[in-house]
Amino acid sequence: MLAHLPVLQVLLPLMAAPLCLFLRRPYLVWIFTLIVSGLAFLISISLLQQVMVSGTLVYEMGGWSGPWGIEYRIDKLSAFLLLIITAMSTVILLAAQTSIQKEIPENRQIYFYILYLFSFTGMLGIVSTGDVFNVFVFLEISSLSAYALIALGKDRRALWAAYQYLIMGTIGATFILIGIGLMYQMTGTLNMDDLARRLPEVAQTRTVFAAFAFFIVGVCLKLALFPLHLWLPNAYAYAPSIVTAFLAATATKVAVYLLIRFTFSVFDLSFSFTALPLQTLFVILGLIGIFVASTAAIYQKNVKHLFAYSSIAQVGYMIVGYSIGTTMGLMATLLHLFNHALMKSALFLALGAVMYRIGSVQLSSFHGLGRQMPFTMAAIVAGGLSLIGVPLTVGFVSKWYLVLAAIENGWWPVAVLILLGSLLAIIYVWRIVEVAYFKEPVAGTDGVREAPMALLMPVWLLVGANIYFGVDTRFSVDMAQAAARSLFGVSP
Amino acid sequence: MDIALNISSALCLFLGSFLCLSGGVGIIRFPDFYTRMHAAGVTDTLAASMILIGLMLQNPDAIVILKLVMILLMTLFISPTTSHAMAKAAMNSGLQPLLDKKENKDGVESS
Amino acid sequence: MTFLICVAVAIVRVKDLFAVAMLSGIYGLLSASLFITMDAVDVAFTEASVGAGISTLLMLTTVAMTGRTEHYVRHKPLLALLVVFVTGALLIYATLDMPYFGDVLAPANLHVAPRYIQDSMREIGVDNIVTSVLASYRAFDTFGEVVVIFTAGIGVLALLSFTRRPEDDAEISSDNISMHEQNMIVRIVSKILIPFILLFALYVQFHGDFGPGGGFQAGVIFAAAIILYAMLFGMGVARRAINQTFVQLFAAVGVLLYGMVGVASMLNGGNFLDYNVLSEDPVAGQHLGILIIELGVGIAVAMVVIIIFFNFADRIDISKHKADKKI
Amino acid sequence: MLIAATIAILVVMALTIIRGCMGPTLYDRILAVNMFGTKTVLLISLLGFVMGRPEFLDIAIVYALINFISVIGVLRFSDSFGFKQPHQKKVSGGKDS
Amino acid sequence: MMILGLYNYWIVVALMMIGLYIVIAQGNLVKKIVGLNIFQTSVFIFYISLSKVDGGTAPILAEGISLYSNPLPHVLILTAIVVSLATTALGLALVVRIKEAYGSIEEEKIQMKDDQEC
Repeated sequence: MLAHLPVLQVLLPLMAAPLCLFLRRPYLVWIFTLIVSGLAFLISISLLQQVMVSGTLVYEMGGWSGPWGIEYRIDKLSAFLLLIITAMSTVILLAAQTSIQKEIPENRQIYFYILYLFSFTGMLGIVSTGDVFNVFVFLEISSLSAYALIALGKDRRALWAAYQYLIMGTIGATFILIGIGLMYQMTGTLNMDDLARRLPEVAQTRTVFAAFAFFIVGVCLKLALFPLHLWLPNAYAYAPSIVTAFLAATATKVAVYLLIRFTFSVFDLSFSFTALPLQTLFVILGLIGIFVASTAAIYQKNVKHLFAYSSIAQVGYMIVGYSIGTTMGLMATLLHLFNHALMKSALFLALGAVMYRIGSVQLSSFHGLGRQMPFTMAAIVAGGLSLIGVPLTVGFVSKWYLVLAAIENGWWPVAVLILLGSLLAIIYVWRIVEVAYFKEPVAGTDGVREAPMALLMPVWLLVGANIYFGVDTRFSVDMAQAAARSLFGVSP
Repeated sequence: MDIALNISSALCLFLGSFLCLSGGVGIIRFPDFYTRMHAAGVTDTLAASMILIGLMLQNPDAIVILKLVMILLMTLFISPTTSHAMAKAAMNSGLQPLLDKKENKDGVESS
Repeated sequence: MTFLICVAVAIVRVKDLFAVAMLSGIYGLLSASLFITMDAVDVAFTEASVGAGISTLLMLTTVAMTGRTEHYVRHKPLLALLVVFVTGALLIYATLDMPYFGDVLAPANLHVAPRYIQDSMREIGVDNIVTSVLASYRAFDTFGEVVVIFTAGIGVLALLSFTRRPEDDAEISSDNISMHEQNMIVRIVSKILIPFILLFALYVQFHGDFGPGGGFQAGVIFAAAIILYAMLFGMGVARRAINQTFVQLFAAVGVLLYGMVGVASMLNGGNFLDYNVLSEDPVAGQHLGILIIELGVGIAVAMVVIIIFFNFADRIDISKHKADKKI
Repeated sequence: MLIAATIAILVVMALTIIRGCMGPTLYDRILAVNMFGTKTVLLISLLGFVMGRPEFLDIAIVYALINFISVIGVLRFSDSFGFKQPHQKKVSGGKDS
Repeated sequence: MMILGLYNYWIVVALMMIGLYIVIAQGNLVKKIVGLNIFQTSVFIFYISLSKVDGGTAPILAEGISLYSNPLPHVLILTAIVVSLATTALGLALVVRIKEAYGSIEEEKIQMKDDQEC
């Protein structure tokens, strides 16, 4: 059975989703979903071990090898990502039942879990597959379900946000499809490994160049990189809290994964960074993204909006790290992937708890919450500190490596700008702290109590992880380093 | 035998194409919806059957002929039905046939 | 080809949304004929039933609900044009180095595809190469495709379903009956046609090995027959004939059936979706596997399309009903 | 002859598209769509013969069916569009005369 | 030769541009979806044109024919068509809900209503 793990990883949630329809009660479905996600988590741990021991795993679908069939190819990077996604999903699902009960009408809850599982599956599929067209298919699975999930939000603006996301997402996916088509046209293959072998022959043609450009633009749309980020804030802000937490923790990560996978494994690095002025472009866009988004975050009235903008800024950090183009930079990016997933899911889940009690996440309704919901607010503060990058939190670790990487490469200004960006983070986090701890509660909110255990526990689990991995960095740093090294090992 | 088949097939095809074309001209040139429908409906049915029969004559394969017959039957069924339904819907929605010389080419789209 | 552009431009210009929906139907038909001239018969099949059939119907229902006219406000056309032209320019630029249309020696035709063409008969034993690639070599993609459509079905359900009140049902169905008394001719013809369509769907389903067709197309045609029935005899009647819960469960069964084939082959010692191990003889195994997964695809697609359409049409009836009550 | 017929049908298709784009009423467009559909059926049957592989007539059958269904759909939904009662005749036809 | 050889692709590009233009510039939500459809269909045509082989026929094995068009893009496009159907369905469902919630399907009006709320 061990040999089938790569496919089981994806197959398990995939098959579980339709089964949910047979369990007619939301509560049962929740338990079932949770079990499935937990199992997926266990599988991903086991996969990670296998990969660490024996190197890249290849699984041939239908027994057809190589470029003829579809194969799953799990290397260190994918295993790392799989671990992040499954872990996040499991923790978030722990909280789901309580929060969903409040935010989604009873008759739609089953559909919610099914869509959640599909979204989850889609991401796992993208990460583990070794076939470019398969990437597209799973990308669509995950994004279609994400659109529907966002639209389940209570506010009617959720619908509009979902629609915008659908339009942008589909354009992005179609761009990726064009990119795949152009690549196929020039090489005649869809298998990533095979592509990597055959692309250098035709690397100098304009078609391949265009394929690359389309692909990058498509991925960046999904990634919400700075000029293409417009869909993200609303989508995150009006989706149900659980969905926000899940998407924030995983969706952009998967897009970053795609970017890395394509620039490093499919196109080789020398092509990626020389064909286009990609490196400079990305550094500039990343930095602008950090500043614009952080500044925008400062002016938001809705806390979910605030953190959504901060997500865009964090994507900026990842892109900067990635475009430094050294092992160190890539490692920082991967670390940040991991860490950002931890802190954003903690933050959004905590916001979910606030939503559960107050029914709103406007900044104005946070008055005095520090006293009414001490644990939840403490979690938000801890997450915020991590966002800023205070020592002993995970945010510090990844920023540290990021700055190190920049300096190592001799990019002093970039390092300085990264630090300046963190200052902006201090401002927006401070606004929440100020409102929550130093303002009197608004009249009429006396009855607000601490969030229920079912919500608090996952939140603090995540916050704990935030601090643990901030202190004991061995696991995450080792993983990121191994993954980054293996990527650079592949590409000359 | 072959020659006879070929000639008759060609004849059918020719007739069909001609009817098609006349229908096409009709749909452009006629002044209002009902006359256009007349042009389209009548030519559609006959032209389609002509062309299909022409094709049937060309091919000896039984299954192909069977399929062509099916298509033919379907056009015979469907074409008048849709015409009927359309005319009825148009009447119901208040689109008047152009009976005298009054100009009402546009603006009749009722909503 | 040039037709396509005309229609597309017309779509930009025309403001009546009903017309737009219909033009998009024409567009679907046109692109389907184009696919035929380029030898892609399976694709043409699908595009015809999807682009010209189902999508158009869905658009019509939506338009019927949301209003027909478009209040045209021209905004930021410059930015749009810029984006469009940059994209276009990039693509034109890309075409300059492309192999020419129809080139036998294009890399795409030399690398992977020849194996499918030469060996699929020996390895899979199915005439239609597209089917063998679809259902065996790249079966996992197809599984993904089924899941995508299933996701869409669930998404539509999550968005549009609502708990129905029985009295609404009764009123609506009586409404429908009175409305369709008049369409005698159409109804009778359809009554003749519907069984035929269903039969034809089955033919397409099982004929996919030899000619164009397969599970997806069959599913769509099957659903089209049901949709025709629902349109002519009213939603209430159709709803009584076809139980919604049942449809949903069946959609799930379709997906599961597909997955189960994969699991079965895993249990038999092969990889996921490896049909060779399903039977003593690999080719027979392939046949069996393809047959079952196509069936799964067909069931899932048909049910999902029915779900989607019913939910849309229900909304129409309800919204119309509300409007009537207000007046 | 086959090719000549194909070309004739292509020309008719062009004419139908013109009608479909011009309108002026909704029903003209429906008519155009319907006619276009039947012409496509013929075109496909012809193309099958031109290309020498007449097995593909299945597609033509599908087109005929789909065409029928979509026309019925259009009529059904244009009927149910708006608030008018099925039997009540509006006088909008003479509005601008 | 160049014009003939690439003509197909250029049409595809033109269609793609029209589709994209509709998506970006039109304010009506249904029309945007139609535009999206056109955009996607143009990509399908692109794939299919790259699979065409001169003198080849449809990839269904038959006796006496040795040159077939490339079947792989056909398979990919079958999948992609289904995906586009799924997207269309979901998008239209959203449009219906938006209409119910906002009473309009024009981008501008919806934006306006949102701005008032904020």
